[in-house]
Amino acid sequence: MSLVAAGCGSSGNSSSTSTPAAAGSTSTAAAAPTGKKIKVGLVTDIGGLNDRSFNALANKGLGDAESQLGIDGRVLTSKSNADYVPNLSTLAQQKYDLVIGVGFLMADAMGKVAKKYPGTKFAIIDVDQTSLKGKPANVEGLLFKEEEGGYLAGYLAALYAKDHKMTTISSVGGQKIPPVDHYIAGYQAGAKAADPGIKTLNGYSQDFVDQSKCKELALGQIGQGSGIVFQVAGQCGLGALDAAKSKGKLGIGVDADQAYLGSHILTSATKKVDVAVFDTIKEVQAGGFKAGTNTTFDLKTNGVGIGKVSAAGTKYQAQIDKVAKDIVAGTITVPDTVK
Amino acid sequence: MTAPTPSDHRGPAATRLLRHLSVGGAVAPLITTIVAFFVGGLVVLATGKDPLTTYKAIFDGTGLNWLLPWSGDRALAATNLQQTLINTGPLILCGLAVAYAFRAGLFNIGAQGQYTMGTIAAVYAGSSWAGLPGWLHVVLAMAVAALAGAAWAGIAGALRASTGANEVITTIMLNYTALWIGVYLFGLGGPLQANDQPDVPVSNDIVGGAKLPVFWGDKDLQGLHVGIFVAVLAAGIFWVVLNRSRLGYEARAVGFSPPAARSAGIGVGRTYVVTMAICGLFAGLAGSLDILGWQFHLATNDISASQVGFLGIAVALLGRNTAIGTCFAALLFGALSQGTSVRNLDPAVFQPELAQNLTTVIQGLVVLLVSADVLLASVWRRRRARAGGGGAAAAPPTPTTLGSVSP
Amino acid sequence: MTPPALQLSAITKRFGAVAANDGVDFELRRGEIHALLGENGAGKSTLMNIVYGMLTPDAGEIRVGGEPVTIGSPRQAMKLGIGMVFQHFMLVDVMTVAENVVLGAEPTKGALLDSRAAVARVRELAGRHGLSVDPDAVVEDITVGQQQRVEILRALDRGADILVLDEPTAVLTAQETAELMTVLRGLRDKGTSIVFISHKLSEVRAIADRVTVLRRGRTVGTVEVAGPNPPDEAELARLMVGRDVLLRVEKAACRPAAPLLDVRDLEADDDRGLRAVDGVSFDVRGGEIVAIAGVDGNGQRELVEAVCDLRAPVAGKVTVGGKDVTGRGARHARDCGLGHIAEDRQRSGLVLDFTLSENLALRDVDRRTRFGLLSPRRMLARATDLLAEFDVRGGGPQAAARSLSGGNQQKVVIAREIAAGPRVLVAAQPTRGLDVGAIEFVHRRLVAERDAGRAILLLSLELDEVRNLADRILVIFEGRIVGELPPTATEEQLGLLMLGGGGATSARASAA
Amino acid sequence: MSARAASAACAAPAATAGWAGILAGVLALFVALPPLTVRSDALVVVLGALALAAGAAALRGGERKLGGAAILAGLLGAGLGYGAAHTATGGLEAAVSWGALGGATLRFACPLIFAALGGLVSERSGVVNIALEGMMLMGAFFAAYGADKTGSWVLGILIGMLAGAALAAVHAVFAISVRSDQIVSGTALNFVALGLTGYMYVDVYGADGTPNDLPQVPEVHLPTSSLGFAGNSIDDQNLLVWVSLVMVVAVWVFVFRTRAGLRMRSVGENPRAAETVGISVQRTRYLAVIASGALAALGGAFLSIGSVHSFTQNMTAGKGFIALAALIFGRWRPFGLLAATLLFGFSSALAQRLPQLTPGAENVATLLQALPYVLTLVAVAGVIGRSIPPKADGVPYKREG
Repeated sequence: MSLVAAGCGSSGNSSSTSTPAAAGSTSTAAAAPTGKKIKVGLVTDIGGLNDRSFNALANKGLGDAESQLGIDGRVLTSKSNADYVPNLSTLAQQKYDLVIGVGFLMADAMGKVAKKYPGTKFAIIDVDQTSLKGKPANVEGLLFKEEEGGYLAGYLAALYAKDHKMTTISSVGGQKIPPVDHYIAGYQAGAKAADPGIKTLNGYSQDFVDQSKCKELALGQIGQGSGIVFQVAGQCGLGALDAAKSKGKLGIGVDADQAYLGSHILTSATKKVDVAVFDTIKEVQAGGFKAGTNTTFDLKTNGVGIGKVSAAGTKYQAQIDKVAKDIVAGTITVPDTVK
Repeated sequence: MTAPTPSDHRGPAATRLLRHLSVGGAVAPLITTIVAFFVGGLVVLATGKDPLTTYKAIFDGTGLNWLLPWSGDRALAATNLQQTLINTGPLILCGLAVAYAFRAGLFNIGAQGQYTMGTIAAVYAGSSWAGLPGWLHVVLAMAVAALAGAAWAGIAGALRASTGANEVITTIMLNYTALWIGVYLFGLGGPLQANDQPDVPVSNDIVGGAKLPVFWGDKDLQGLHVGIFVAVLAAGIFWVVLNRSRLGYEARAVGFSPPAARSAGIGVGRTYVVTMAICGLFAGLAGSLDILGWQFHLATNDISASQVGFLGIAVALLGRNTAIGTCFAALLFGALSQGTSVRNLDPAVFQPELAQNLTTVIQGLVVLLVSADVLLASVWRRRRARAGGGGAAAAPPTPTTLGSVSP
Repeated sequence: MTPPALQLSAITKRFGAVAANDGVDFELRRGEIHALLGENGAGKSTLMNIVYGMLTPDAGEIRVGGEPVTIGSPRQAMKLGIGMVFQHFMLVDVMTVAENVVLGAEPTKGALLDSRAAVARVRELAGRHGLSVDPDAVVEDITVGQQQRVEILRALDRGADILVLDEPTAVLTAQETAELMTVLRGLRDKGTSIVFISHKLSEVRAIADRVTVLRRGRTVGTVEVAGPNPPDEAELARLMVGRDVLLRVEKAACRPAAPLLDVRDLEADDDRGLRAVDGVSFDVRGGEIVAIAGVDGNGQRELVEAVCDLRAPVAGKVTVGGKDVTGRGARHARDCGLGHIAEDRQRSGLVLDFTLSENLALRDVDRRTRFGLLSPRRMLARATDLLAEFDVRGGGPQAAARSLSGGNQQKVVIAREIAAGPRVLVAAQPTRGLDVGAIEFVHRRLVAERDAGRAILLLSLELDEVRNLADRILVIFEGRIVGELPPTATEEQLGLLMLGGGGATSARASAA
Repeated sequence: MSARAASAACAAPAATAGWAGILAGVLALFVALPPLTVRSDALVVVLGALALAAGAAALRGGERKLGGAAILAGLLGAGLGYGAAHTATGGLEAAVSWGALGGATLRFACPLIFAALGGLVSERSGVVNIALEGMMLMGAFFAAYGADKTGSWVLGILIGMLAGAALAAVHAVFAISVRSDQIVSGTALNFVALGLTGYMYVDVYGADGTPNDLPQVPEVHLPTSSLGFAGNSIDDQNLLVWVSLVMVVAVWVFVFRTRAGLRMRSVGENPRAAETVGISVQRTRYLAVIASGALAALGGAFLSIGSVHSFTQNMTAGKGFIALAALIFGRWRPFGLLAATLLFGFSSALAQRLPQLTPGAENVATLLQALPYVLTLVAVAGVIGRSIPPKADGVPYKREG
C-alpha cells in the first residue's frame, strides 16, 4: 500500500511536515490528547477525500486533532453542490463547536449558514472572510500564500533546469481560479528570479479529477521542451506527474508532500491545510477563535513551503533556504496573479 | 400470405402470474423494486453489515420518518424531508421528460442535456431583468428555461422527423454538447461568467425576485421551495395532455403504430418534433427549479456533476411512464440519494460512500428488471389478445414481436 | 417402387387454441412438381415451415426418402436435401449474390473466406441450371426475380433434391413467372422434387403434376393435373373453398353521377426511388365502383398511397370532389372527403394497442374534443353506436383492437372510414385474409356505399372480387393502366391484360 | 457497401477533383502552421482558391458529397490558415507541435478504438450496445484491481477483460434471451457498472486510492523520433495503443474476411435468413456481445493501468458514449471508426492546446471539446452521407413456433 498523506485514523506516519525552511510543524509538537473535548465538523467539497491533496489534507488535520487534542471529529463529504448547505447546517444544528468548510466552492453556502447559526464557530479554507455575503462575524477565513511555496518550487526548478541544460519548465493547472493561480504565479516568478532566461509554460486542464487530461497537457509541455512539470490540479494533476515520470522528467507536487510518488518528484509546493485545520481547532479548544477575520498561512508561519527535496535537488538546498529567508523577511515580494 | 403462426402458448400458471403482474400496473414495479432492494441487501450482508439496520438508517435519513409522528428528531426529519423533496421535484420532471417520449415510441436519453439548457436559460433569465416584479420574473424565468429545454430536445425530434436519425444517438450527443456549451458560457472569459467574480467560473447570481418562494424550512438554508408543487402539477398536466388532448392522443397513436397514425392523417414527423419539444419543456423546467429554488447560480462544475436527467430514465421506467408512477419513482430515488448522504447515514451502520454506490447499483437493477418486465407485460397483452377469440389469425408474428419463449 | 421423396403423415401443429395443421397428409414423389393449394390461412406455409425445420410439429411423422426423420432446424433440413424458397426472401440485402448463396457453407482458404471460390461456385451452378445472375452484384440492387433465383441457387448449392417454393409467383412479373416455370421444369427433369405452394388456380394447372388441396388445416385431397383428365378450375376451387365459390353480390344497376375522384397523369416512385406509378389517369364517379386489377407489385400500393397523399407524387394531380389534394398531406385529403380502407389493417389501418373507441376517433379526433380536450365519454358513446351499426363483435368500445378477429378489425376500419362520410372511398384489398362471412359483409357494405352515391376505388388481387364488385375494371401493369374492361369480362381477358399481353393494342385507359 | 463506395470514388474524374480539392484545402491550413509557418497570405489564399475550384468541378461532375467537402475544406483551410498566418509564431509553435498532437491524438483515441470495436462486433450481430461505457468502466477497475492483486499487468488486463465480458454476458441474457429493449437494458447496466465499480473501489481502496506501485502496461519505445512528426507521434506509445491499432485490422479481417464474420453480419442484417441457412442467431449474438464486452474492457484497462496508472470512480467519464458516436460516425466499419476516433482524439488534443494560441480567450477552445458530438449529430443526420446501421440492429429475435 502506498504512503499516503491522508486517511482517517492513519495519522501517525505523517511525512508532510518537514520543510527545509523552518523547524517541525506545530502539529507534531503535541504528544498526548489533552484539553477540552470539543466537537469539530469538516465539510469537504465534491472532490472527495481521496484527492490525495486538498480534502485529504484537511481530513488529516482533523485526524491529528482527534488523536492529539482529544476532540470529537466528523467529516461530511459532499456528493453534489446541493449537499453544502445541508452538510454545514446539520453540523451547526448538532451543536458542533467548530465547523470547517474546505474550499472555495463552499463560499456561498458558508455565508448563508454562518448567518443562521451565529453561535457556532465556522472556518473556511481558501475563502476570504470579507468576501462572504454579509461578512458574518463568526467565520474565520483560512488563507494561504500559495505563491510563496510556488516561488520556492519555481526557484529550485529553474536552478536545476539551468544546470541540466533545460530551457523550459511548466505548470499544469486544474482551472483558472485564485488558489491555483497563486501557485503558478509564484512558480513562474521564482523561476525567472533564479534564471531570467528560462521559459515557462502553463496550461489548464479544466478538470480536477480526470488524470488523463492533465497527463496529456503535461506530455504536450514536455514535447515543447519542458523538463520539470508542476501540477496544480489535485487528483487530475497526478496524471501530469505520471507524464513526467514516464518521460524521464521531473515533477513537482502540490498541496501535500507528494515525494512518496517516487524519485521523479523534485519537491512539492505544500499548502499545509492540515496544519491550518489543526491550528484552528487548537485555537478554538483554547478559547481563542479569531472570528470575523482571516488567518493567513504563509512561509513565516510555516503554513506553506516546499516538501521533501529529492536527491537531485539537495545541492541547491542552501540557495533555497536563503530565498525562503528573504521572503519571510519581506525582501522578496511574490506576485499572486498569473500574467 | 403466411399461414397464421401465432407464437404463444403458456400454461395457466404463467397466465395467472402475468395477470397479477399486470393488474393496475402497480404490482410489477413494486416487485421490481423489492427484488432490487433484496439484491442490494445481499450486497450489504456480504460486507458483514445488517441489511435491515442499514435500510432503516437510510430510511430515517430520507426524512420520510417525519410522516411517522412518533419518530425521534422531528426537526432533523423535517430538514431531511425538505432535502428529499428538493431532489424529488426535478426528478419528477426529468422522469416525465423521458416518459412522454416513451409514450410516443421515442427514447429520450437527452433529459440531462435538456435539463442543462434549462439551468442555463434559468440562470440567464434570473440574473437579468432585475426590474421585473418578482412573480413575473419567476414565471418568466421558468418559461424561458422550459422553452430552452424544448428547443434543445426539438433538435432531436426534428432530426428524427427529417432524416430518421435515431433519437437515442442524437440526444446523447446533445447532452454532451449542452455540457460544453455550459462550460464555455460560464468559464473564465465566457460570455455569461459572473461580472463581480472575474476569477471564478460561475454565473451571476439570480436576483432575489427570481427566487422561488420557500414554504417549509429556512429560506436561507435550502428550505423546501414551491418547485415540488410545480413538478406535481406538471405530472397532472402530463396526464391531461397524454390522455385528454389531441396532441397526446396523436403521440400515443404514433408511439403504438407510426404507419397507422400516418394513414389516419396524423403527421408523424410533426408529432416527433412536438413530442420531443414537450419532453424538453419538462426537463428544462426541472433545470429552472434547481436554479430558482436553491442553487441561484451555476458553476461549470455544477453542470458536469449533475446526474438528474440520467436518473430521469430510471424514474420513468420504474414509474411505467405514467404520471403517478413517475411521481412515486422520483420520490423513491430522491429519498435514496438523501438517505445515503454522509450526514445522515452513520458510518458505524454502513459506510455512506458505499451506500451511495449501492444506490446506483439498485437503480441499475431496477431498470434492468423493468426492461424484462416490459416484456412480460407485452406477452400478457398478446395472450389476452388471443384469448379474445379468433385473434390468433390476427397476429402474425414479426421478428420484432415479443412473443413467448416456449415453442 | 422407390419410396416418395417426402412423406408427411398426420402432421398436427397448434398455436394456442388454433390448429394450423390438423392431421395433414402429404406425399411428394421423386421428380414431380407438386402444388400445395389452399386459401390464405389454410396451413400451407405452416406445413412447409415444419418440413424445413423452422417449426416443430406437435404430432405426426415425416419421412424423407422413406426414412422417418425429425427435422429440428433448417440445418438438418438441408442435410436431408430439403431446400426452401421463402415468399419473403431470406437474403441479406447488403451482401453480394455469391455471399448470400454460400452463406452457411462458405468456402475458406486457411482461416479466411475464399470469395473467389464462392463466385466460381455460384457461376458454375447458375450456368448449370440456367439461372443467370451476377454473383458479384449486391442483392439490394437486383430485381425481385433475380433475388428469387439467388434463393433457388442457395437451395441447390446445399444439394437440395427437394425444393419447396412458397408462393413464388406472388411478386413476379409475367415475364419472370414464365422464366421461373421454365427453370422449375428443368429442375424437375433433372430429378428434383418440387413443392409449389400457391392459391392461384391457373398457375397450378399450368405447372403442377399433382395438386394437394388444404382447407382449414386439413388435407382435402390430392388430384393429378398432368394426367389425361385434369380437373378444371372450378373443381379445384370447390376443393379449396369447400363449396361453390362464385360469391355473387346482389347489386342494382350502376347509376354513375359526376366524377368525385379525378387522377391525372399521376407519377410516383417506390421506396427505392424507382418509378412505380407511371402516368396514371382515371376518374371515379359518384355511385360507381371502379376496380384496379393487376398482379401484385405492379404499382398498386404506390398508386393508393399517392392518391391518399401518403406518398408524395412525382408528378400529376389528384382531386377529390373538385378540390386539389395533391401533396397537401393525408389529413387534408381526408378533410376533403377521402376515405381509405388501408391495405394492411394491422399495420396501417388500426392502432392495435388502442381501444376501439380510440381507433374509431383516429380520423377525426379534433371533432371529439370539448374545451380542446378529448371527451372519453363522447368517444365511447359514438363508438358504442358505430360498433352496433357495423355489427362488430368480440369486444366493446373499451377493448383493445388487438383483441379482435381479423374480420371484426376490418369492420372497425370500415366503420371509421364510412362514418366520416367520405365522398370517395379507397378500398385496398379490403377482404384480404377474411373468412367468408366477413367477406360478404364487406362486399355488401361497399355496394351499399356505392348506392349511397359515394365514389369507390377498389384495389384487389382477387379477380372474383373485382368482377363481382366493380362497375368498371382498370388493369394496371408495370405502373400503367393498360386497359379498361367491363365486369363481364372473362378471367382470360383480364389475365391477359394483367400479364401485359394485349395491352399493346389497348390505349391507356382514361375513362371519362 | 465498402466495395461500391470505393469503386465510385476511384471511377470518376470528378471524384479525383473532389479529393484534390480537399487536399488543397488542408494544405492551405497546413502551410501556415509549424514547421512550415509560411507568413504570407498569398500561398494560403491560392491553395484555398484551388480547393474551391476543384470542389466546384467535382460538384459539376456530380460528386455532391466530395465537392461539398472540398469547398468546405477550402473555406475552412483558407480561413484558418489566414488566421494562423496572422498569429504570433510563438503561440503557434506552442499550440501546434505536430508530433505531440499526433501522440496525444493516438492516446485519446486508443480507449475509444477498443470500445468502438466492441460496439462494432455487437451491433454487427444485431445487438445495440449502449452499455459500452459500463463495460469500459468494469475493465478499468478490474484491470487495476487484478494488476494490484496479482502483481502482473498481463493478468490485470485479462481480469479486466473478463469483468467486461461478464457485464456483457448479462446484457446478452437480457437483450437476446429475455428480449428486453436493448437500450433499456444497456442503460441499466451502465448504472450497475458505475455503482459496482464505485462500491468495490471504496470498499477495497477506501480513501487512499489505488496504490502507486500498480503494475503498468509498458510503453513501447521506438527509435523514430528523428523521423519528423510522424515518428515523434509514435516513438513512445503505450503497448495498448499499438494493440488497438492491430485490433482494428484484426476486427476488419474477422468481420469482412472470415466465415464467422460473414455469418455474424448476416445475423445482424437478417437473422431469419441466417437461421434458414442453419446459423444459430442466439449463439452468434451471445458470442458477439460477450466479445464486445471484452474489447470495451480493454479500452477501460488502457485508461487505468495503461495511461494514468490508477483507478478513480467513473473514470471513463462518458468515453463509452463517444465510442458509440465514433462507431456511428465510422458507419459501423473498422477503418471508418478508426478515422472517427482519430478525429475525435485530434479535436480533444487540439482543444487542450488551443488556449495557448489565444491568451485571454482560452475559454473559446473549450467549445472544441463538443466537436465529436456535433460531428456525430451531423453524421447521423445524414449531412455527410447517411450512416445506416445493420438492419436488425436492436431488434430482438425469436424463432417461430
